[in-house]
Amino acid sequence: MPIVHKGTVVDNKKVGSYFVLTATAADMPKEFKPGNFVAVAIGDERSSLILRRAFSIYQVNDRGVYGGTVDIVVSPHGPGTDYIASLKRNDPINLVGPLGKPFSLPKDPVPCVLVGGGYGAAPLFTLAEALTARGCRVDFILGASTQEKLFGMLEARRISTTLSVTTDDGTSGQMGRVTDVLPDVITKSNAAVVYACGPMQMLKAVSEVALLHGIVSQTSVEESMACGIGVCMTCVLPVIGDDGITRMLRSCVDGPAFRGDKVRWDQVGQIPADTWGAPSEGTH
Amino acid sequence: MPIVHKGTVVDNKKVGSYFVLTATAADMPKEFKPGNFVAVAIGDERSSLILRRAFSIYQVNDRGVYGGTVDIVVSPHGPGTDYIASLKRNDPINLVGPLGKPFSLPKDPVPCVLVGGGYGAAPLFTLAEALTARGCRVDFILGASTQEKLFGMLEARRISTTLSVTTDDGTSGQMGRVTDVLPDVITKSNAAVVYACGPMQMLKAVSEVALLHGIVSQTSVEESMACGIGVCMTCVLPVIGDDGITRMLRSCVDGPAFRGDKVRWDQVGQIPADTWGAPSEGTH
Amino acid sequence: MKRVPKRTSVDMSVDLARINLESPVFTASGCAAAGKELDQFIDITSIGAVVTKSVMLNPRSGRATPRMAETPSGMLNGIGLQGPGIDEFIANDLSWLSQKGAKTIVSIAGNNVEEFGKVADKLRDIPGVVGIEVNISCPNVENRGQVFACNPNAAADVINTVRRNVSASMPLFAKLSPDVTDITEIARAVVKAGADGLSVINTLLGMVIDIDTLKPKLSGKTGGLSGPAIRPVAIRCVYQIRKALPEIPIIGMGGIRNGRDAVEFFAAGANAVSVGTTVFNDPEACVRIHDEIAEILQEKGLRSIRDIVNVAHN
Amino acid sequence: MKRVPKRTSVDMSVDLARINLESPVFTASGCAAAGKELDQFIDITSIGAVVTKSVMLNPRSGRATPRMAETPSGMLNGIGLQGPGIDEFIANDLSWLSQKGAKTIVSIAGNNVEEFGKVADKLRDIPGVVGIEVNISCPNVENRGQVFACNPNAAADVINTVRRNVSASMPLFAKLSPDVTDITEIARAVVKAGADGLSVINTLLGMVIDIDTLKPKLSGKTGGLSGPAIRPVAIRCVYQIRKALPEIPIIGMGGIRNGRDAVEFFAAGANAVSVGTTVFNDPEACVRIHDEIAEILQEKGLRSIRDIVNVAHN
Ligand SMILES: Cc1cc2nc3c(=O)[nH]c(=O)nc-3n(C[C@H](O)[C@H](O)[C@H](O)COP(=O)(O)OP(=O)(O)OC[C@H]3O[C@@H](n4cnc5c(N)ncnc54)[C@H](O)[C@@H]3O)c2cc1C
Ligand SMILES: Cc1cc2nc3c(=O)[nH]c(=O)nc-3n(C[C@H](O)[C@H](O)[C@H](O)COP(=O)(O)OP(=O)(O)OC[C@H]3O[C@@H](n4cnc5c(N)ncnc54)[C@H](O)[C@@H]3O)c2cc1C
Ligand SMILES: Cc1cc2nc3c(=O)[nH]c(=O)nc-3n(C[C@H](O)[C@H](O)[C@H](O)COP(=O)(O)O)c2cc1C
Ligand SMILES: Cc1cc2nc3c(=O)[nH]c(=O)nc-3n(C[C@H](O)[C@H](O)[C@H](O)COP(=O)(O)O)c2cc1C
Ligand code: FES
Ligand code: FES
Repeated sequence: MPIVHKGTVVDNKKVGSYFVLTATAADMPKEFKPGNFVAVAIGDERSSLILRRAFSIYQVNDRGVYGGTVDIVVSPHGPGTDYIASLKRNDPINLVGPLGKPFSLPKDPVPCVLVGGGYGAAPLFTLAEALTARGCRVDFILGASTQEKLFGMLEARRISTTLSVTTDDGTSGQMGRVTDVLPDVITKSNAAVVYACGPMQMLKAVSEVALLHGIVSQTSVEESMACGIGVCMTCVLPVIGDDGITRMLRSCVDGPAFRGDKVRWDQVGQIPADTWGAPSEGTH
Repeated sequence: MPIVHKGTVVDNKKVGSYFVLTATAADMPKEFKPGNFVAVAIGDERSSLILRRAFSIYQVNDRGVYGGTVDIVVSPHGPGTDYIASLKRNDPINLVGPLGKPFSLPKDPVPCVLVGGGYGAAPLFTLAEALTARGCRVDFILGASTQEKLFGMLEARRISTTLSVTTDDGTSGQMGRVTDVLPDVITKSNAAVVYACGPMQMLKAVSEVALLHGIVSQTSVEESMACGIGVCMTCVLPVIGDDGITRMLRSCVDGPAFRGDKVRWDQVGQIPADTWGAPSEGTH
Repeated sequence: MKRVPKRTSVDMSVDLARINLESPVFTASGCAAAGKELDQFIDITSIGAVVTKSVMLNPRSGRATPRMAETPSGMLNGIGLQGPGIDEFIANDLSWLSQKGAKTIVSIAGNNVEEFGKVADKLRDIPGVVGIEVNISCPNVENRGQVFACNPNAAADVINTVRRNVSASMPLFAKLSPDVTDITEIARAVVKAGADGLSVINTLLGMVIDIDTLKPKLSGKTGGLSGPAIRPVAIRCVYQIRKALPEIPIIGMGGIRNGRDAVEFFAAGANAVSVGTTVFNDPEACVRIHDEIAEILQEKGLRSIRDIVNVAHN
Repeated sequence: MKRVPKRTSVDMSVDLARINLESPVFTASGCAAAGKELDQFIDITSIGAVVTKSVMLNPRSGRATPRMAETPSGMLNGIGLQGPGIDEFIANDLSWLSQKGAKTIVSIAGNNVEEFGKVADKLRDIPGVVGIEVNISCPNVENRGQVFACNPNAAADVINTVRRNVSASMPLFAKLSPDVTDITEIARAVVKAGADGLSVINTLLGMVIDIDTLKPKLSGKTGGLSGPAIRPVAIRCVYQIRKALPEIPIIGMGGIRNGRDAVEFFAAGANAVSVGTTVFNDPEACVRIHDEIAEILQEKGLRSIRDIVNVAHN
């Protein structure tokens, strides 16, 4: 069960373009599953920013001197993320979590490819551990626009069978997109599942590649969220259910991980006409 | 001329119930006169508190390693003052100043009594220096509800001929009010002017005592301010002009120091019926 | 681990249009779904009532995203009343709530007057439903999308119809929009039409322009402004309505962030309060605010929440 | 030391109801007095125009204190139009402004329709006055204190009367209140009555209860809500009016804190902007915001402020 953690910043260090922030969060490690996220409050009651910001959980630790802690990877680019990046050791931090449905893990020890775009890599390392623990082979692909925005290369190399890297500008690894190398990695590793987290365009492209290869994809989406706990309905996207019907699902509680072939990528941001309850003449 | 200072906190230390905060403020020392105040912003653009808070200038220093600095004495009791009390060395602080009309100084080297209630003592020390420099004898009275809320006892003793202290609860000095000892100090020092800063009730009582003794009083008032620079008209109180007409004057630019006998103390918070432009039937 | 109110010697119970509730703090419609998600953080049966997301006759997909924009001390939303429709709502959400033992105020909406009646009719004899909040701040598709709550006749029509479709004993709250020249005029009209109480206020119509695209940020262009930013407007509306209608039960809402804010509402004339946007910031807010109100009353030496209602008018 | 706009290659000049101004950023009435105090911080002649505090026929003491309360991302004020009266205003304030070379838009107010006319009449042939803003968001003492701006006929009456009392070439801006059911109805009425442009918006009616006394905090009980909190409402009003009246010059205001906020107003349809409450936070705000707008335009590769006006409608 998620709870409200009135924690403290243990550490906040710059790593490339990002900040890796460690905060105390008592029981989070026990409750955590790979793919969960936390929602961080931006300041106290004096703050004019009242909505929390969502961050994938990068790591949890329950053996440290601080009791349970949680790590997130923050890309500063707006008022909320800039604030979090500015936090210092011992500053108070309020976070709610763990939130969201975790990644689904395969029942059998099948090979898996993990694809992370930018800070989208963050949730994949604990996932890799869980998969490895089940005997799955793990291959990693990390991509970003430029070298500074790659996250976790060393760690990915350590915990995976192979690591492939792409950057849009060629400053690290192969110049290009993750989907340029994905087919090859799937083929070589004989992957049965692709896990992906990153920008929506990337997730869409990854799902298409997975579909072409006839394998399952799990994509962790990023939709603008107001509450993060399922009560506001701002974070929806069109997803096809097991009954074949498209519904506007909440990415915070029905996701953020969805099966790639179930998300109607071309119509994210829209209401497909055949969506359950879609507007018909004169009713919306 | 007042300017906007984007400064830094040099120091912020607890003194009794108060915090004495030192901030960099380049040219403030050159512009400063005793009785001026500064208006401090509460946080940055993320803050939901958009109005500045006013603080008497306690000290200025232009010889320090930080260039010009200014000291204020803060009594934390609300969102804005709590924020300022929480500031730490090197935190940014934005202040506008010096603001307000300074205290009027006597032309001749006459004895003066300085009465400070609580943090109201803050502007009196630089005033005492200026008076002493003109050859005035200075006697100090400090009062507060309790010992912790007395400010500047040691300093007052050092720079004055006599220091009298009162507290409501008798935890320091004489139990009672500043006006219990004021008549005696006036008489003994043969004072020609009383300067006072503190709660409105105290200022009223001090003016009355001064009036009884036929001497001048200068009172530095504290009215709720939205702008501090004279443009909003929130900080007004009824003051009798040289022409005998009562007007609603702005305490931020026409004050904060007013002649005690000119302020209509009983009607602060009201519009006396004979005020210039006061509502008459059917016009307000 | 679920937060419940602290014990207090202050009597926090309220009597609101024939309903007796243990706490004066409710959720706000659309900010707590149907209570299930919040029940992870607070014991949903320990708050005054769960006011559910406005439900319509048929399932609704809601609007395209983006559906929200953050604003200074507030937010803009344009969800478009996404929901399962009244039948599925009764089958799933209400049955869960009643099984839990929660007190539920069901918020209903409609595209036209008739639809409001149909939705209300379905709610007869459903256990756990202690009241109905009629969200008239939605557009009337039969009248060029004019919002019911912005016209006294349209507002009264809706309340009249709902009244005729529910049992006489079912408490009805009309939820008013602040986007009118004279909110007391609408208040009087709906009370005359049969509302037992008023919910004050719904969101203010607002817009945010996306600085990158230079187009309205929400897919629906305009949206509803909520959060602490609007509190002074909400307090003013409650105060005005209380003055115009000294006896009508009022559920106050709009920007309540803590117990002090809630106390402002009670003093202005509210008999109970709903907490909306703040729940997004603090999922425990309804219980925390209950506790904070009790503390403030205690500090003031008051024994009952009812001692503070309307005091700003004296 | 006084701040002046930075040099920029962007054309920041605007043409507003026959006035040509070098900057689209003005002060807001009541938030800059008559410019003198701000001239310590910024060169008052370097901004688009100084919009002065609403002046009435006779001297006014204004309301008793407290006159303000801080609110989340905003403030409530109830000053009660304290001022020297039109004669003293002309003799002192306007003569100072014109001697400085500032462009002045004089805001006027009245207790009844006739008084508006008298005040306007006094402003004939005063140097430096480039326009008159008619503050119709004040109560009509002859009609139970109903605010002129809340009724299309009363609003039109005022504008009509003012129009007849000024030269035909004097640009008139009617300042509208957001506290109405349909702001476009009022906008149309005042334009028909002779307004050359619209100032959008005045404050929202609000109230704050003092938590200690449990009474309204302002001596006037209600007051006007301003600041960033109301920006989404202001943007919506500007957008709606622009849509209804594609050609009318609009001065947009309400919660502008930085250049991005101002750009939202231009995109929604404003031709110029006024900065009010933010000046209390930053006395240099008008110049700073001018600079920030120019920077944003430059980043977007735009050459003129006029290129961004209305773009949210395309
Ligand atoms: C499940 C999930 C996991 C995420 N993980 C990470 C992560 O590990 N590292 C990281 O740097 N970022 C992550 N993000 C994105 C991060 O939440 C946004 O970048 C952040 O909310 C933007 O806040 P801002 O104030 O800096 O920017 P602004 O764009 O100014 O935000 C304005 C408002 O929009 C909302 N918003 C804007 N963009 C997003 C978004 N992409 N997702 C959710 N809300 C948004 C914010 O909550 C805020 O209310 C994640 C988002 C989601 C949904
Ligand atoms: C000329 C002057 C000099 C002052 N000097 C000092 C000083 O040396 N030390 C000190 O501790 N305090 C001083 N004050 C008082 C200080 O400004 C207030 O205590 C402070 O503004 C309260 O802010 P808050 O957020 O903590 O409290 P709140 O009461 O929550 O403030 C709410 C709002 O009211 C305004 N406000 C409330 N009380 C006052 C007040 N008394 N004066 C001005 N604005 C007010 C604030 O600006 C704010 O907008 C001085 C005030 C004035 C006018
Ligand atoms: C995301 C969101 C969805 C809402 N949905 C509804 C709704 O379905 N029905 C309704 O009557 N009010 C709805 N509201 C309005 C709230 O119930 C409440 O009246 C308003 O937000 C003011 O309260 P607050 O400032 O505490 O949020 C919604 C508000 C928000 C923020
Ligand atoms: C203290 C104060 C006084 C004001 N006085 C006037 C006034 O005299 N005439 C007027 O038309 N508007 C007046 N206003 C309204 C502003 O001009 C402006 O329309 C409103 O505050 C919204 O802009 P802002 O959010 O930038 O302040 C006043 C606003 C404030 C805060
Ligand atoms: S963010 Fe509120 S429902 Fe998903
Ligand atoms: S505080 Fe604004 S005029 Fe004095």
